[in-house]
Amino acid sequence: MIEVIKVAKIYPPDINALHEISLTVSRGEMCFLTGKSGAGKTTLFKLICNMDQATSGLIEVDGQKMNLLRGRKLSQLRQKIGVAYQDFKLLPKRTAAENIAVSMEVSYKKPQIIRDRVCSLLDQLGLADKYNIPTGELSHGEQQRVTLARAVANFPTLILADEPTGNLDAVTTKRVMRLLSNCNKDGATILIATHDETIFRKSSHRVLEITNGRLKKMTGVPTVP
Amino acid sequence: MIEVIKVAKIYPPDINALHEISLTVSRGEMCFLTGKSGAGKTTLFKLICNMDQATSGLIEVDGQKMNLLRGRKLSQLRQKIGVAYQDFKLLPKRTAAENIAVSMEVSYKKPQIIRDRVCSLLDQLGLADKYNIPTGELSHGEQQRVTLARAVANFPTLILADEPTGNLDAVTTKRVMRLLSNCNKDGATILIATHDETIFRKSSHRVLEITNGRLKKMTGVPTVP
Amino acid sequence: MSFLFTVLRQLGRNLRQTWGVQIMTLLTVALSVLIFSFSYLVYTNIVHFGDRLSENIRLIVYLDEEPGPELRKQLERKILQFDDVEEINFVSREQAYNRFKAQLGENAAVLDGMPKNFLSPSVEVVPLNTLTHLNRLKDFSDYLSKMGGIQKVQFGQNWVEKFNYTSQLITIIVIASGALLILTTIFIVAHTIRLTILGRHNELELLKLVGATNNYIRAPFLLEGLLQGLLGSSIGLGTLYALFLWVKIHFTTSGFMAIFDFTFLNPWGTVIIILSSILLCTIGSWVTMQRFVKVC
Amino acid sequence: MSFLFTVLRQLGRNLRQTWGVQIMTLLTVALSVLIFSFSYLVYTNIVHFGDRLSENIRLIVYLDEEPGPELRKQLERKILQFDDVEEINFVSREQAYNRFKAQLGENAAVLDGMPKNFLSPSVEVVPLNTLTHLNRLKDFSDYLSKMGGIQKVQFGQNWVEKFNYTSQLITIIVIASGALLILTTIFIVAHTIRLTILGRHNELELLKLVGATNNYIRAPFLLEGLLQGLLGSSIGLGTLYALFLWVKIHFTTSGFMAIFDFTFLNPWGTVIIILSSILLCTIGSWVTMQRFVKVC
Ligand SMILES: Nc1ncnc2c1ncn2[C@@H]1O[C@H](COP(=O)(O)OP(=O)(O)OP(=O)(O)O)[C@@H](O)[C@H]1O
Ligand SMILES: Nc1ncnc2c1ncn2[C@@H]1O[C@H](COP(=O)(O)OP(=O)(O)OP(=O)(O)O)[C@@H](O)[C@H]1O
Ligand SMILES: [Mg+2]
Ligand SMILES: [Mg+2]
Repeated sequence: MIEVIKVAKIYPPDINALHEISLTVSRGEMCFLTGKSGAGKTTLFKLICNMDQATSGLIEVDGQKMNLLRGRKLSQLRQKIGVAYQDFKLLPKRTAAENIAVSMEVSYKKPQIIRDRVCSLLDQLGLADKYNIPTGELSHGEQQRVTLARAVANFPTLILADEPTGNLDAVTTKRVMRLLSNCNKDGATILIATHDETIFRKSSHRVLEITNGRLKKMTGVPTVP
Repeated sequence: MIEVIKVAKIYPPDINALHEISLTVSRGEMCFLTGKSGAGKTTLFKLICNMDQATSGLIEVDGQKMNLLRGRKLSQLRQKIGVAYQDFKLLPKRTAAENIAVSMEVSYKKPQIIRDRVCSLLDQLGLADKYNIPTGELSHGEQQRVTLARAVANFPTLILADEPTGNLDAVTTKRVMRLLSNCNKDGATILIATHDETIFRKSSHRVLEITNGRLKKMTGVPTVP
Repeated sequence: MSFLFTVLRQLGRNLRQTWGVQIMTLLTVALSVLIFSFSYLVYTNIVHFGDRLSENIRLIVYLDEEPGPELRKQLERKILQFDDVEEINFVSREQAYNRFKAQLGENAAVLDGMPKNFLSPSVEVVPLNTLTHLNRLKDFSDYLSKMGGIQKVQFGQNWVEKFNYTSQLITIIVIASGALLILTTIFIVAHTIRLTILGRHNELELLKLVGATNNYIRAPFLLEGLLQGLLGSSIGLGTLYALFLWVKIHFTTSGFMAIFDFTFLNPWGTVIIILSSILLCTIGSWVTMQRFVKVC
Repeated sequence: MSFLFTVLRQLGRNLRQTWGVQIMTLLTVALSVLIFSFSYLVYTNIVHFGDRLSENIRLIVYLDEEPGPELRKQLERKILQFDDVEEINFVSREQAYNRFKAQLGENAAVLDGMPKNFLSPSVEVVPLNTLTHLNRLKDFSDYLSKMGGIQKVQFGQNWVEKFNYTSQLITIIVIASGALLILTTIFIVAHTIRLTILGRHNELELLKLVGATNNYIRAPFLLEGLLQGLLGSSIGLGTLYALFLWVKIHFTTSGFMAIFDFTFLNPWGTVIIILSSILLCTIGSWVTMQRFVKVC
């Protein structure tokens, strides 16, 4: 699903965020990315979902070279990638439901289908009573869950979750992980960046560690359910 | 230092974020606040630093009634309260140093003193090389640390840290906690809202738990060094 | 179908959410259009007024001899060679004498005993009643005086010259202020739209990241610009019309200004103003959008 | 001292960081001032031009009898009772005859054998050369014709009436467009400043939370508004002056328009425009700031 080949990213003027990273994630795999703060996790995610261009190297997602995609093709690929951003990128004046719906509206889903999906997601994440509340008035942890809901709403084939549980307590974390596991079971490839050891320590999934922009350690083997 | 007496907060239309909470934090104490996501931790902080007004009840900080403060008096009190906001509130186009300096400039500190303090703080938080980088270009964890640095820069007598380690790995978390402990040793009263059990499980400080807007459980006894 | 539906829904949401700024932008557009069309209206009315003032202007060409039918034809042809005219009247010696007598009125007695032919015969040329033609009056007079058999050419020299200068001045003022106003209007409307869109760049960026096509992102904003242009210019023109009616009723009926006979912009002018403000707002939105969309 | 230093430092940072928007706002202010002062300049020049055009206007009061020194004094007194005038000339029968003869020119022969006193004696009244006085010419003439010993009163009836109407029209236009321009300028400048400050409300909020006093927050923004007003109006007026010089050089030297003798705004007008645009920008900033500051 994801092929990262010798990718480097240098932010101007000379901040070397990634040094020639190579990485393969197969279709349907779930895998964790960890590393110190500032190691380069978010940068790698940004390159994979084409928010930013790599300085050198090649990234392929779903068989398509990211640096060559433009226009309609790029939009279509993006609709299949769900990203839960570390800084949320929610629209604070829109309600939680509208924020989640955005990712489904761009692929012209029917309003009825959107409504059902949104309700089901809010329910699974314990936010059923926040349906009609502007996200600007939610607590930080609630916003984080809305972000995740938006990422998975459109049944993407690839989900990138950047620190999805940073502001969540243990109970809520479990709910979030259950949702992600379910998505994984439905066939989505999932990449989770996290500092929270509790969520990957006992799992059987692969864990990648980035240190100072280099892929250093991998524990576990690729597992495809 | 902080007296919270039967404080309730109802967000319009009828979101009952806090139900008649009472709480005392003595001068020089360090204490943790925990609770599920959406329990009301941030709301309590907002009331204490006068970002928002309580619906009923009384809050006193440093002997002054918060709901009566206006103008210059309020500004002076705020200069003595350092808050690390959960959503950071950094100015993304200003450099890390400028962001930290803001809280010292408002009390007309000398430029030289400001520079020294900023350098020392960035150093303690492992951000020495980010002095001149706009905070918009920092990683999330780095932004979180800059926020904390801004909160403690002006030697406040009260520090409110809302989830200061949500995006940080274990090593960096230790650095942050060491900085807060030092501030506490210098006499600052500190209140930390957090989900991360590892940072308060082994400590001897008081831990308050909020559930659904009610103060439910307190472990440990007030400790003043 | 679903595209149209989505665009309209998006538009509805945007308007609902940002109505404050929208109304301010609308007012800006309306005021700009108002000012612009106001100055245009003043211009057309001044031109119109000038036309009426100049209705009495005529060139009088004094001839050496009473012209025979042959000479008359020839003169007419020569005059028409230079410029189209409204009217050509031949005034014989006798007609001139009668007019002079009528002008003297009570003192007509002084003419008693004078021969009836002591005044020269003449041709009255009434030029076409428009500014451009009037501006050439001086040249016309020079041209005529160089023809054969002409004694001298006379016209309200002084008045026409002053009128001429005034109309030149007005033309310069109108061109300068028109250019200035167009520039300002474009700049301010574009700037306002830009600030409004910049205030929503988070939303645009998110839509892009979530996989919206460029058209999906742009269409609602372009529609918004279109609505702004349409409503803004309509409001501006409507206000102008109300003002116009007010002035017309208050001043035309009070007698002394009846001479003015104000006219409003013709329908074409109105349509053109509306269309160009729509175009302007839409282009303003488009250009600003490009900044966001191109970074895809 | 340290307050001033901090405010200036803050101002410097703001300007450095938001120079793009600042320049756009500056341009908006400059263009608004330019348009406004342009129309004002046009107005003053039209008034000036009108004064010059009307220099030759005079009332001619025909008398029944040649007035003796006693009657002259009496007439003068009566005329001055109504209005101040520029000049009063008495024209005797003989002077009138000579003038008429000169006017007839070649045809003067017709007067041979006429008695030199067939024309009436008259008084020429040259009114004060300003618009208000000219507008009362009709009343003046009515007043004079009701005095004893007066045959009739004549003045460039037609021309003066047209001039009158024109000046009334111009006054209406200037008042209407002045009001419109002031309204628009204030609105647009305030709106622009508002959008600019709104775009930075995060910063304002943070400063408040961190314990900045209201003055600490406001001062740099007010200074910014002041600078905007000062620079913007200076640029606008500067551009206007450049335009003015260009027009003056291009048109005055080319002969035919030498009559116009353009004048620029007087120093006081300039100062007043600059001061009021400073005031406007500062108040615009102030009002917008209140929204943020009051929520302390
Ligand atoms: N836009 C940018 N411009 C310049 N430098 C950047 C930019 N974004 C990130 N960096 C730098 O690149 C490095 C890696 O950043 P990245 O955001 O990938 O870290 P991260 O692993 O996500 O950290 P965290 O866990 O704190 O989110 C950091 O040193 C950061 O300062
Ligand atoms: N401005 C607001 N308007 C309306 N409701 C709000 C507002 N801010 C918070 N709330 C609601 O009040 C409750 C408590 O919010 P608060 O931010 O205090 O939670 P928290 O304990 O900080 O949670 P987290 O750990 O997720 O940050 C939540 O249900 C939230 O939706
Ligand atoms: Mg990150
Ligand atoms: Mg919170």
